[in-house]
Amino acid sequence: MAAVAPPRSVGHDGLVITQTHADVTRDVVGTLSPPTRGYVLLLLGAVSLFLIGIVTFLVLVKDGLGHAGYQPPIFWSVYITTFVFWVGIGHAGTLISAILFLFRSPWRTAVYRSTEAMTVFAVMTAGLFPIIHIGRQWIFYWLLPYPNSRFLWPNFKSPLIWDVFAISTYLTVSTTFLVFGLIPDVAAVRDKASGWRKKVYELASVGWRGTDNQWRHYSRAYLYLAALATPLVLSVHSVVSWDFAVSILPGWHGTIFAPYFVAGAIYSGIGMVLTLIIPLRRALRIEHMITAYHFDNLAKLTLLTGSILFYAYGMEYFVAWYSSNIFEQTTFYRRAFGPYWWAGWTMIICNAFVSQLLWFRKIRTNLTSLFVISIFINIGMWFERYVIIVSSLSNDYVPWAWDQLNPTWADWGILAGSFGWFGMWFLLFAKNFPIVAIQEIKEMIPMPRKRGGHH
Amino acid sequence: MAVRKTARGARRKPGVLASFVHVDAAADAIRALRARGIKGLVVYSAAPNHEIEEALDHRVSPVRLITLIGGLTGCAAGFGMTLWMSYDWPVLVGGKPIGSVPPYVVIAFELTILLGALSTVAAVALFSILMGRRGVPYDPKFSDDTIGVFVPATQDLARQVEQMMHSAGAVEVRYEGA
Amino acid sequence: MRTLAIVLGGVGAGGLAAVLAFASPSPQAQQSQAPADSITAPVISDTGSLKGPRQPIFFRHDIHAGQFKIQCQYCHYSVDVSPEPGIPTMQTCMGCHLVVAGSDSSSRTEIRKLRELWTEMKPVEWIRVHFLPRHAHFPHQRHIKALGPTACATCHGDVSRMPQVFKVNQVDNMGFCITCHVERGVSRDCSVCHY
Amino acid sequence: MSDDLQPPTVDRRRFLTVLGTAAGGGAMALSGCSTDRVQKLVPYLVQSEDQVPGVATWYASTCTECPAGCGVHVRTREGRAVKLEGNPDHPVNQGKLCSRGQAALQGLYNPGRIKAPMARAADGGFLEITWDDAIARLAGKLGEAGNRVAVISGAPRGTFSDLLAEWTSAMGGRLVRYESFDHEPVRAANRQVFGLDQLPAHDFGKARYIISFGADFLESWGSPIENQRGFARSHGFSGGDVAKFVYAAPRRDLTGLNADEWVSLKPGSEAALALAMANVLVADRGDDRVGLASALGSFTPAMAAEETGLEVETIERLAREFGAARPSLAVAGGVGSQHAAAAEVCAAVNVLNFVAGNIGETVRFGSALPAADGHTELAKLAQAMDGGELAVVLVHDANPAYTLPKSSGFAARFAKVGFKVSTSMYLDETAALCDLLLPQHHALERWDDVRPRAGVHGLMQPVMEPVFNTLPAGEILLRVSRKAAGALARFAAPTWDQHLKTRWQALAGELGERDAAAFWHAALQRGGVYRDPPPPQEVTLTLPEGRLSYTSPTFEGAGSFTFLTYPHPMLHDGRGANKPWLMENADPVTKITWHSWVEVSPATARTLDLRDGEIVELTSPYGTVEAPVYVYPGIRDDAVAIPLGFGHTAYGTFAQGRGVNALDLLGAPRGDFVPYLSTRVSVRKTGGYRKLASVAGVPRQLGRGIAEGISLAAAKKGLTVEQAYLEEGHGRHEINTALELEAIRGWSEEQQRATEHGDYTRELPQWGMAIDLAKCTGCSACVTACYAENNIPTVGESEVLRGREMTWLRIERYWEDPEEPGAPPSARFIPMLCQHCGNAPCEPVCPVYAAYHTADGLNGQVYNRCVGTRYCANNCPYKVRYFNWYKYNEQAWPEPLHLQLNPDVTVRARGVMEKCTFCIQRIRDTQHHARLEDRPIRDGEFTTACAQACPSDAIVFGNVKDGAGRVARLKQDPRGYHVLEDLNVRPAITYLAKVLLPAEA
Repeated sequence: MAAVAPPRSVGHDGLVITQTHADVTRDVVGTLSPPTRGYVLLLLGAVSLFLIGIVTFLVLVKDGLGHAGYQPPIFWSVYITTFVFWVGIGHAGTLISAILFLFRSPWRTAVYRSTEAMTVFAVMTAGLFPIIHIGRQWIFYWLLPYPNSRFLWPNFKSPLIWDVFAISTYLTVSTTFLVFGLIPDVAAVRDKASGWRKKVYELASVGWRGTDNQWRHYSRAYLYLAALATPLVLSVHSVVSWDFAVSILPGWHGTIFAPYFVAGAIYSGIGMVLTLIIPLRRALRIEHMITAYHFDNLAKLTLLTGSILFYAYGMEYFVAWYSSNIFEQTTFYRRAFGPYWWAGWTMIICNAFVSQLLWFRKIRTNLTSLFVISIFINIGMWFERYVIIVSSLSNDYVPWAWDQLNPTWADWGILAGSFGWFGMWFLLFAKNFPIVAIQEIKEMIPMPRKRGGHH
Repeated sequence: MAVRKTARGARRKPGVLASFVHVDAAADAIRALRARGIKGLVVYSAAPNHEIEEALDHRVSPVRLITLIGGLTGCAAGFGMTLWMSYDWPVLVGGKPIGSVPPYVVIAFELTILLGALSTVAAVALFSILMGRRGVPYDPKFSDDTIGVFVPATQDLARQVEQMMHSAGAVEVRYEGA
Repeated sequence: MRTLAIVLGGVGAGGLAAVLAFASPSPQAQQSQAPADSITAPVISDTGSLKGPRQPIFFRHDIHAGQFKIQCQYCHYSVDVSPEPGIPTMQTCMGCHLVVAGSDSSSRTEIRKLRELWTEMKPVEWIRVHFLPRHAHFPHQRHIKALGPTACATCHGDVSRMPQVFKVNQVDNMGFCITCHVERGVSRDCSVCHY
Repeated sequence: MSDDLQPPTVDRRRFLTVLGTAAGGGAMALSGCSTDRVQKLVPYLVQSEDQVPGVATWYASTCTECPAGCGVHVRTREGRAVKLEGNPDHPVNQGKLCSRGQAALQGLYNPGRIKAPMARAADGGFLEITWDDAIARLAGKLGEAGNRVAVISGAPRGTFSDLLAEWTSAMGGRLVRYESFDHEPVRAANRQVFGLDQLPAHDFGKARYIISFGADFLESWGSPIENQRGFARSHGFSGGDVAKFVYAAPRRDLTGLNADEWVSLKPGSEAALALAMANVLVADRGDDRVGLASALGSFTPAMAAEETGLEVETIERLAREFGAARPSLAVAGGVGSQHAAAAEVCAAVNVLNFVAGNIGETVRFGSALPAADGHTELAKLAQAMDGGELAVVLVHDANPAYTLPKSSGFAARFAKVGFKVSTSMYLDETAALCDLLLPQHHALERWDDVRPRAGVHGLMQPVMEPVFNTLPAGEILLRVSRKAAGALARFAAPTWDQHLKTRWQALAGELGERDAAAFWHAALQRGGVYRDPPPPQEVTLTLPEGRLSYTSPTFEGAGSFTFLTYPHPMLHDGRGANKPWLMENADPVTKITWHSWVEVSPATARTLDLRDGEIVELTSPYGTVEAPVYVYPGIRDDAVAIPLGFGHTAYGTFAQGRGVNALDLLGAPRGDFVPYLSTRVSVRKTGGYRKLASVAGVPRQLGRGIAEGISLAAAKKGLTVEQAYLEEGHGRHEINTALELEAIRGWSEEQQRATEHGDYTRELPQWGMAIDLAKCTGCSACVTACYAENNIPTVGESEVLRGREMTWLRIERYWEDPEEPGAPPSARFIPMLCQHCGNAPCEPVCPVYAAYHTADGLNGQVYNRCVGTRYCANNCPYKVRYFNWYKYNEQAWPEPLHLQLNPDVTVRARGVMEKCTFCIQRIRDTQHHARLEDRPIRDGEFTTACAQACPSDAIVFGNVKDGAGRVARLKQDPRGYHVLEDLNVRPAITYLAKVLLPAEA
């Protein structure tokens, strides 16, 4: 093979890429090396959390939902909060992989695989919650329109059925999107692997060889998938928001809910992305692939969505005041000064205020500060859903029915289990599949030219 | 010469397999081959590449049609299913009309996306994998940093093609018999 | 023992009338009155091959309802006034079987079982064939009113030909009810049955 | 029912051989949506004449839960009682029944019942024995005892009490009739000033002005159901007017919360107020009959103001208001205000009634209620026990070991008796001290009768086979007589049933009935014999020595708070504490369930830095109790209160160890009654905390117009609530413009039209309800009825603490802040249940159509379809949907309580949402009947359980489409409004606003 010096090439938008195609393959395949002790410990931790969740769930199925802290009129609490939290997390991935793909943002390339995996696993996690939280978990499938001996169909007017469709579509499409994007990369791994692993990757690469014909269909299809996933990602959290917005509950039935939830979802999703990839890039030694440039961009997106949230929070209060509706007013007054004031302020500080720190470039590019902020975002966004769900339910129309919630071990057990389940899948994925998109990075790196210069 | 079969069971195609490190060299080679009227080229690359696509000058992929059909089917199925099921056993809820279109838009939308996406993937599977050519020689480095060009050729034509490849700048050229 | 005497006395009077009215045991009399499509219940030697659960007493609907044409309501006495069809009391059974002892050895064995239980003042614990789950309310009286007194077979099948009753229709399957309700244009509002 | 006086026929004895496997019905199977099935069909042995499987049989009987003697109808299914309702023919309760009466069913099936005769074993426990053995033991002991025998029995009079009296005296023994709340002060006062040892009848319905001096006539005083019916008539705006009701007491109980004005006087000073009022009236009218003017002369308003802490003007105003209304009614003698000089209060009130001319009008003598013997007799008996004078004591229908203060030392004295026998059904505190337990039949299992008043002979008949191995108490007496012979030999009736029927034959003769069999038959059908009450007895006022006495109340103890205690409206004197319905159906005043509490006023709470749930220790000279605080605006600042009825040390798992016994703070009875108001206590904050098991959320309406009120003037003018607000200048701000409103209306009409499809186009009834808040007293009888009818599980204290009570129908009690600051808030009660909205928000959010709208206008809930997403409950603005968090269906009815379940109503499994169904099982049942008879349903042919029970008749149910029906007419009432009308959910329940009287008018 003729020795050709790799050009120090400059990619689009001034993004400096110092690697060759071969480097990319090597580095990424390198992430799949045998696990370290730290990885195994993390995985064990995740599995134990997951087992806690399983045990909690089994107890709930055995005795009923009573173990959880439900306190009428709060008929939804930690489970639905966590459900919305995970669905929200699941939004960053598709945003980065699909929407930014359509916008041709070059910085997505290095991070989109990990965020997309996060999306799939977050939605997988979220998808469990509707089953966990219902009273009779063993007949959850009654929510599906399948022909049955009772001649009954589900009620398509119910937002919960919309949810079933939205979440299952989202899970299917985002999984498809992830797997689809993985195929050329798995093929690349296959070609570097040996032994039984090669066989497995061979099977997983479904005969991908990177021929011109394959690329021709693949590129088009990827574009269409991105085009389909873009409205989907916007719709899914809109549908989730309508779970609340179509009700008549003060604090829930806001027309602002769909954009508000979508912005919140992306905000929380990027928060989780930051939380995951800041340690991940170091652990997998791919610091040179995911750089300050990427974090700066992620942080800007966080700032944008955080500011939208800030606006939405303000708008909610404004509308409540302006509506002259005493129910609405009471709900929002109590959100700030009622029994859930601590949750309300946690949400406002973590989301609206903390995100504003990202105006500063120094903070945006400092990984430590970014990591700390990302943790605030995660907490804040969980509490946002907690506040919307629990505090609104705790004081609706009839004061006689008002009450407050006391979450119990069964609430925390399922919450912990969800993190374990998510973490388990993410860790397994990171060790077995290319966490950085080989093919797309290569697409960005100009190939060596015989004649030199740009094409 | 004995007929060898690939793992897939397809008959191995004879031809010249050339490897290129330089993308412009590969593009030159493709252009030259096409100018000679040689058909059935297979070009391997680790990532899609504009120069090569231009050199090959393929028609636009028919995947988009399948995506459209899938999406429309999903939309129709969404509205059809919700309305039919509503009237199959009419149940009144909340003083809303039995068949209430606005909420059903959500279902129709989701099914549009779902079937659209699934049919897109199915189309790729069909066109790229199931309908793809079998028995073409491959080299693992094509998924790394090398562009491969396979030219179907009988033994007598091979020499000529090899010559062309070398002159275009191939780093490796070999003939793969049937 | 005193109560037993009273009971037996009552049974004797009521039962005799019933016997005369419904269950003439003489085959000759039966033949002379029987219409052309009369059923003669078969002699059954192998009860193991019969469908349906095996009952503590081999009570033959095909003999009672088929051959002797005793109306369903004679035993299932509350079917036209109550949601429940009513299971015949031991007294009803003894009304006839105080006198009727059976025509062949197998029936005599079964009737002896009945009489023994009666003397011990114990009820027969029949194995239930048709169930509805408790959340489904099926008012028998409404169905008898709408479909007539012979409509039992619609759900229960032609019991008069069953030596041992078995489930013909999936009556505990909602689809079975709904099909009929849709066919006849009757309400299928959920709360008609579920409350 | 039997036609003759023969012994009970086999029919009644032969219902079911095996309870639990009823023919066809599978009546016992507890199943919500699971498919557990009854595997066996067990036939009846003999056809019972009055039982058809699947069809309810009703028996008439009489309630024995309190001395009022209401008539009941018992609904039985497959040979077991499943519900109690009032007997419409009965003159006392006219078809209505209170919570306590309805809960008798849980007494019948109580898991704490003594299941067979038992004798004290060597190890101190009880050992089951046979009846023959038990009878022989008692007969033996009686034989040895000679005349050293005593019987303590409950007060109700009837054939049994006659037999008991004869039986005791035949042995030369003593009989003490003991009733914890026996109105002894009232009778003492009547003896004093009218010379009559009886309780009068009070006509609340006729009174145009009512003042109660601490008499809780809606709860325990007199005949509560009858009182409430009358109160609703006079106070419920039924005749277009409202009789003002003033409550003069240191604490507002439920009765007090229904008052238009609360006169908060110093504890024990009621007599001063009553005498001063009489004084003012006498002075105004120049009335000097029987030397009244002079006798009352010293009781000037000024003196009374000093004594009561009221303003002179208030006293004079009350007196003149009272005098101006004809007739008026003053009542006194409630248990809570029973202090040492309680008889003086009643005497003063007698004078007041006499002065105002109410005697013979609203207060009628001559139809005496039964009387107990008073505590003097019991005290003497206790003395005798102490002195070892008694060898055998039999306790029947009384629980003195619990209902007497510990300081009386009854238990210790009772323990000294050689042989103690109890006929109690339950192992109560007294029974637990006994040596022999002879459990008697429950009232629903036996033949019996009571005579609650002249002209009323209530009959009881067994409605089912006994649940346990018990005997009627009369039967026990007769069997013992047979065994013991001797002096008892003359009680020769072969059985108790025979004895009773012989008596009724005699009664037929006394009443001039020639056909005794027909008389008996009619009595059985009607639940007794009711003759018109005798004409009111003429009475004259005589003042002993021409004087009226007033003693300033004195209290024992040095504490800074007067200690008040009062009958718990549900538990009465504690006898209700073993019935989960009564424990979980919240106290109508405080809304606390399952445990005791200490009421302190808001001002006291501020002074002592107390908040709800903080545990305080109350110390009187007689004892100390600890209980959590409930800050209650209806109590004076100088008093604290604890309800009676809790703190059982025995009496079954539901009662035992819950709360504290307020009697522990009281001294022994002196004279003829327990002085419930006699001590002062000191209050100490312990630092402990215990969340109150309260069912109340925020008890203020926050301007949301939930329980609306309308002034009497506006109501008389026929204004709507809205119009009344406008007139007062409180018009509501309309957010939408007229054009917008029209558009909204047009859109919603169009929506409604779009719903017409299939069944929804048919001409079907539309069920609806009207609830008159002017009549509702908050008594919660409807709540108990709902529990009974609809198999609602009681969830227990721990779940109530988590707000998970399942009350399909709950009574919300809101505090209304008064116009002038500082005055105590008034209370508004509103029954809140599923509103069966036309545009129900709960329905469209259900993913599986488990919540949906039926064609006859109900908000249906299909339990077996419900998967438990609970969105419906979130989206219900009235919050009337209840979720089965746990397997309540397996916990709420420990055997044999499960026998009470209504077989017509699905028992809901866990994970399922449930709510009020407007008693759909009754609707469907009535439809079945009508269809069989080919006729339409008639208005009033049936009603929901709550409407049936409501003693005030505040709840009316029916077909809204039937223009002539009661509901349709009430819905046209100008006072009608919908709760949260603006949500456009179109509720099927119309509330009629409470009519408010200004306090000073």
